[in-house]
Amino acid sequence: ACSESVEKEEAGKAGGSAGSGEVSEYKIGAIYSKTGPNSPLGEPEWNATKLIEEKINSEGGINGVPLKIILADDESSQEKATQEANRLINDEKVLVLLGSSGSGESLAIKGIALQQQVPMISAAASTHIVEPVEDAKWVFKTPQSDRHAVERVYMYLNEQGISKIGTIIDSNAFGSSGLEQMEALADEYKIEIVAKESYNTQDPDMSAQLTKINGAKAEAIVVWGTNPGPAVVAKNTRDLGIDLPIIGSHGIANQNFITLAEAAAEGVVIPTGKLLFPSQISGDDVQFDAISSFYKAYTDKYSSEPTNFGSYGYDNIMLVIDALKNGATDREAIREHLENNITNWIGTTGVFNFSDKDHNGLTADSLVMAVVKDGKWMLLEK
Amino acid sequence: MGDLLQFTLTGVTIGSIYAIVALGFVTIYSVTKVINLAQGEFVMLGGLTMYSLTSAGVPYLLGFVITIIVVSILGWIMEYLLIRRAKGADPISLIILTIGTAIFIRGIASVVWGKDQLRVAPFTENTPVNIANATITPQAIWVVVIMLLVVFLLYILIDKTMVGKAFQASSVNPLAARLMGISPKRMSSLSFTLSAALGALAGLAIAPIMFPSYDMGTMLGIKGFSAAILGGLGSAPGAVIGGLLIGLLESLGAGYISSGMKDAITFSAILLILLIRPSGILGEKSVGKGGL
Amino acid sequence: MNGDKLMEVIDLSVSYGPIQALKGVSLAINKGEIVALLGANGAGKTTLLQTISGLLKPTGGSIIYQGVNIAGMEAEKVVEKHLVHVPEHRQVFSTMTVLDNLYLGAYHHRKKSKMKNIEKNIGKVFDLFPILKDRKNQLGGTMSGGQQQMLAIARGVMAEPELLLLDEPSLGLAPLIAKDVLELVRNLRAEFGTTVLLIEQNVTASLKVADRGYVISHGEIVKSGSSKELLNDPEVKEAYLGHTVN
Amino acid sequence: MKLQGVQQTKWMGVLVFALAILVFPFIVTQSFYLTQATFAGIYAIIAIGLGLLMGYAGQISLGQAAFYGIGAYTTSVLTATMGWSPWVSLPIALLFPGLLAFIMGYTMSRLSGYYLAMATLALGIIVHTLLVEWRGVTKGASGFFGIPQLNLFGYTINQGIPYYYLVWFFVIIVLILSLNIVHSRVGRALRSIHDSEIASSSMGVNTSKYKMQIFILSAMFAGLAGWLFAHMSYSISPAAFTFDASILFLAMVVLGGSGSVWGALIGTLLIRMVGIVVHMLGEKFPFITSDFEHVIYGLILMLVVIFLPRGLFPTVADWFDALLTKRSSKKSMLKLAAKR
Amino acid sequence: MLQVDSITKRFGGVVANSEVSFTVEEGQIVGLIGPNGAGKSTMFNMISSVFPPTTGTITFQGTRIEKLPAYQVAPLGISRTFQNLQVFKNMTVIENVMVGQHMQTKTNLFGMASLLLGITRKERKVYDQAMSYLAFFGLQDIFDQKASSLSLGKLRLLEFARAFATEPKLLLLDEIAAGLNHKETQEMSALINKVRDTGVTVLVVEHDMDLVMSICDKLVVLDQGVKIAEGTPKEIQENEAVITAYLGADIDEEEVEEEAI
Ligand SMILES: Nc1ncnc2c1ncn2[C@@H]1O[C@H](COP(=O)(O)OP(=O)(O)OP(=O)(O)O)[C@@H](O)[C@H]1O
Ligand SMILES: Nc1ncnc2c1ncn2[C@@H]1O[C@H](COP(=O)(O)OP(=O)(O)OP(=O)(O)O)[C@@H](O)[C@H]1O
Ligand SMILES: CC(C)C[C@H](N)C(=O)O
Ligand SMILES: [Mg+2]
Ligand SMILES: [Mg+2]
Repeated sequence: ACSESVEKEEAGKAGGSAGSGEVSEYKIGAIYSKTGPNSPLGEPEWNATKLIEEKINSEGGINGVPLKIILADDESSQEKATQEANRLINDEKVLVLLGSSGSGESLAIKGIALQQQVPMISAAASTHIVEPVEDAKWVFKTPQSDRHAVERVYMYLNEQGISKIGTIIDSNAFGSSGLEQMEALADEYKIEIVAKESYNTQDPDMSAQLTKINGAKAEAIVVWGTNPGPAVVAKNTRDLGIDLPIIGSHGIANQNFITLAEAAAEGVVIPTGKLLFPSQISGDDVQFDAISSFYKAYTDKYSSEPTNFGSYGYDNIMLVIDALKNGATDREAIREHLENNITNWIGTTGVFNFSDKDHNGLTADSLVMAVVKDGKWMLLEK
Repeated sequence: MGDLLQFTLTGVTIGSIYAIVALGFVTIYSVTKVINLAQGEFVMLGGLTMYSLTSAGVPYLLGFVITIIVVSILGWIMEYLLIRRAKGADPISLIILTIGTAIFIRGIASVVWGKDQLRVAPFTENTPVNIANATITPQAIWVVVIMLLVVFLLYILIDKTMVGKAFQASSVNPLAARLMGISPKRMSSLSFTLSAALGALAGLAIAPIMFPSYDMGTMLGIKGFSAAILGGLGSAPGAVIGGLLIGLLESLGAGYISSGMKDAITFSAILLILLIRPSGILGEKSVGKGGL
Repeated sequence: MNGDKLMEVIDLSVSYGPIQALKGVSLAINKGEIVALLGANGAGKTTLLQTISGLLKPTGGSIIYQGVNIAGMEAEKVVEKHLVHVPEHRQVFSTMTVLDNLYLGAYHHRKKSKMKNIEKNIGKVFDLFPILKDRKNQLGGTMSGGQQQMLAIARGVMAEPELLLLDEPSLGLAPLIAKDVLELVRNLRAEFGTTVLLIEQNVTASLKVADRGYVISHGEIVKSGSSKELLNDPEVKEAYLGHTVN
Repeated sequence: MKLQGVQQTKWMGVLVFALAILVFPFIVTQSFYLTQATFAGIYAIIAIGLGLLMGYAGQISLGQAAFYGIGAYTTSVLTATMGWSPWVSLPIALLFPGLLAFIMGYTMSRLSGYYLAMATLALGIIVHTLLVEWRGVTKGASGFFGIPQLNLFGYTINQGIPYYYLVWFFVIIVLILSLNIVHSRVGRALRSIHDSEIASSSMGVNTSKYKMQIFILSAMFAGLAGWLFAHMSYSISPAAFTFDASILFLAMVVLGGSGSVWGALIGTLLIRMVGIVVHMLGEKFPFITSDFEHVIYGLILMLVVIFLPRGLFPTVADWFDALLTKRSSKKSMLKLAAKR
Repeated sequence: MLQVDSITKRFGGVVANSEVSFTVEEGQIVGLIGPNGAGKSTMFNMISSVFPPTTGTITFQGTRIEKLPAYQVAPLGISRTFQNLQVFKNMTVIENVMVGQHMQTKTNLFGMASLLLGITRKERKVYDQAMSYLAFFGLQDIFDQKASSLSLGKLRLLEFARAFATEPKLLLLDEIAAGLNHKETQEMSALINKVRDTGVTVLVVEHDMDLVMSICDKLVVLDQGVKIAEGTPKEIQENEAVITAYLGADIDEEEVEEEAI
């Protein structure tokens, strides 16, 4: 467990809390999964958050008030997430809660945010985090939902003229909520799911499932999971001599997938945020400035890729800063600001339009399709 | 029909992986009566050590040998530093001890190798082989071959040699064993070293198949343990039968029923088999008249 | 049969934690002798045997066996010197067959490729205890109490002992067999010159086969002498035979 | 009433403990510790049940998380999906795990030792798989959400001090219940099974019945913990009810000492403490991350088994006893020494 | 009281008992003797229902018991000791005996758990009773010692006391004097007599002929699973078959003496 806060006790008393009047600092809590299975997500989110904190404070804070972000690691565990959320809200009296990286952890925190009436912005995929909106009054999220990703995939399939797919998902939260959306949207996009398979993250071989999908006359394989499962799927598919297109999820939008699957990765297609390849984004894209400046700042500081997850971390904190800059400096006001005043707000993930009907505020357009070509992720031109 | 063959080949491959891990359990259990739940971690160490060696440019064969030696030494150390000192603890505590060791090793591994899955090159050129509409990769064949080789050698060692009898004697009655000139300590440390070597071998064999990472041991440990129990604790052929059975149940279950439910299917089947044979498929019913 | 000391125990002390079980025991055994060790329950007989065979570490004193001090030597090393201990409570390998039990008795000379010898010895112990031959594939633990006792003794014989330590060998044996076992002790000596240190609750019987005896009480040797002397010793009679001098 | 030579409940101990529970939130006011303590209470309930099972019925369970999960999901479905009051669903959340234990126990009565451990492991995995796959009811791997909070006399029991007291109220009940069982003739019978099953059955002890009862009881305790956990959280997911969780419970019992009810409780607190200490170290030294926590946690498990094979509590209790009896008589000192 | 009727027990190929029949009358001390492996312990195990016979019936006071589980036989009034000691090592002496009294009180797990104060009164009664049993066997001074720290002789007594505490009608003693020296064996004989005098019927397996011959009213002799004789000690001592199979001729004692030294 590692929480990066200096002089915590002191700050707790000084309190940049919900109270009004003379404020010494704005205290924000962020819970990301820096370790544990979700660490590939949490790490860039954590880094991005720190990057912004330093940047803002070096520029003299927000309207002269320094920003203080207390970062906490939930180790990809719901229980830890709950503990940290309670600590940040009650002990640190933060204004806003950011995180967490995974859907399960975010849902766990959601309960507390609702009970304690603290605005929260999640960096996880599941639609349940912000839906139904009536039950998510205090909760927002920036990543595209599984629904968006699935919509984007289905749009692609329609373009390709593929209508029968076999799905293979990781039997964890990410995979199963992907499947949920694929099922829900299938009719709308006239897609038929002819085989539904799953695997456990550590399974060594998925030939049986793939043989079944192939036998079900699917025209494409859609695999929803994070590494290493999809790499095994890609490899097994090619080893079995199955010649179907493989479509992945945004969960493998990283180089490691290609490293693992090697040649079998070639031709795999996924939906992804644009941050996967900033250099390939065209200059007239509205997000161009946001993406390239964040990408540069991040890579300069950390000498690693921010990936899409970095963009969630970035947008989360930037939304809060937007609220603070506009004078929303207590919990209620920040919530109001997020719900009512974020329209056409340009982030690195997409263009946000929050409202009392939509606490995610994105459309499937914020995602693009990418393909592996010569061992690299490339933007798939329409 | 082609499907059935494919499912069977896949099942045998997965099953062989479980079987090798199970053989590690058997080796240690048959000497010390300890269930070593860190067995999966030996496998993980095997895969990851090989990764480091090959990426450092060590020739493949040399890396192979070094890996086995390094992991064996770790097995020996584990016995010497931990198991030996915990004599007198009851079996449950000993399980916890090995779990503690597993967690410890996993923690260290995550610091040393990071959390990403890694890739290790296969033993040989890995173009899949086609058998009557089903395919199998050469690496999978290697896994099966290694498994068969190991069980054969273990069978000879345990059932046919004096060392095997000494193994058994030290576990049944260490005091009497000492009076026969058998050192239970030596046997215990031999068994840990041997089973660590087996673990390393398993790690080497499956690394090209399943992308080793610091946390792969738990799953392998569970499956290996299940295979060893299903086959009948202490029996090497039993471990193989158990491993293959679990592998086949998984792949046939996934193939014909539901891949989501494959674990439930497999473990329900295990429960059922245990109800019919309470000491596993090849297990001896526990003997000894106790106090009668 | 005298003078040639096979083993000498000098001032041996052993403790279980704070409890001192042996307090400076000294005794000597000559080659080819049969020596009985007498003493009440808890006197320290078993402790002494276990210390000689290396199962227990002494806190003081020495055990000179064939000119070498073996005090504190590991049990598994001691047996290689053909100093063989048949322990209390049988201690057979319960989940192994009778035959495997016997093979293990000969474990310590497996290396010298004496396999032929081992087969011969097995034949010999089968002659001694025919039931073992009939049951050679039965698991040790399923044998009856007395059968296990026979197996334990037979296993000891398999080790080709020069000095044999027997801890209550006739415990649980039917009277007829019990006699046979004591008979066996003499046969071993007659045939191989095996030296024997014997513990028996049946004091009369054990003194009848033994040449000499020691009496141990509360961890100390309190008496020694020839079997005849001890048999006629009023104190011995009083203490162990339960009937008073007549 | 003091019966010398017989294990008895030390009511003084229970009282002192209850008082400590009562004042804790007044001494430690940080919400973080309070949450930790609340979780500790939930786990303690499971650990006490598992301790009974291991220490008194001599059975190991590698699948206790299954009962915990069933308790949590039962109440979640009944309240969130079907709209029941959590208080009405409480008995059902105890009943279901108990029932499953009954069925399992019945079929498993032929198994023993590691084979029994295997059966419980299988149970754990099967239940976990069902929680993931039975999406119509459990909402699948991403978890069940929207679980209502508890209400008592119109007052919502929020996370924090209210929930802390609720949980520990139940812990004390479970503790007293368990101490009573352990120190009754049934407990004695159970302890005797541990030493010689065959002898206790010829004393007329129906060993399999008692083992079964304890198995059911431990399952119900776990179910209670699940109920508490569900209504504390807004959402639960199968990830909380895995093999790892079962192992954690096991570790708590072994650390504390499986032969005693207090041991399980102490073990639970100890494991929580390790987490907290590493957390605090992490704040001082940034290189101590949660990875390190695992290393240290593993290390502690190893050290305890090696140096305190009977677990923490019995060993410490013995030192204590030895200190107390020191002046009374030399004889009893000797006795103690002989035990070692 | 106890009627064993043509009992046969096979273990795979081994026939441990073959068509054995005998009876035990109330108030008797009956000895079951025979060479090693004759099937004595096996018979004991069947009477105390550790395992069932292959064929044949065992009737105790009119109830067929050969198929009952062990814990149901005890309440009928049969109790036993074990050839290889089975004391509860981790419990104190008095606790061991209190387990023996298990059947004298009722209340199940759940009832027990809910009772708070009621139990202590009952406990007291059981405790006092246990103490008196200990006194009967001369173990009262060591009542609070852990069983694991006792010497063999005391352990045998404790097993005896524990079995007696079940208030049996029939008590089975398996080699209760094994490992005891002459003097202790004599004390044990006296104790068995004392127990019989309280109205308990006793069935003993024993290789110590002095003990058997001095206390038994009747002896049953097994050899290789078959009953070869039955009768009073005196009859048995003179029975040719028994002498050749088991007792051995008395004469060789002198032989041994002559050979010595
Ligand atoms: N493991 C042990 N721990 C503590 N004390 C022990 C242990 N073993 C034996 N003792 C004690 O040491 C003393 C000697 O025991 P030992 O077994 O040597 O006696 P013995 O003469 O063989 O008696 P027996 O005739 O009963 O076999 C006894 O007082 C006994 O209680
Ligand atoms: N589980 C078993 N499997 C095979 N054979 C067995 C088993 N149990 C007992 N036997 C055999 O049955 C026969 C009778 O054994 P039992 O233990 O009843 O003898 P016993 O009369 O008590 O002898 P002792 O006086 O030596 O204790 C023996 O030959 C024994 O080897
Ligand atoms: C891979 C990611 C998109 C996963 C996602 N953040 C989750 O809900 O777990
Ligand atoms: Mg002795
Ligand atoms: Mg017998």
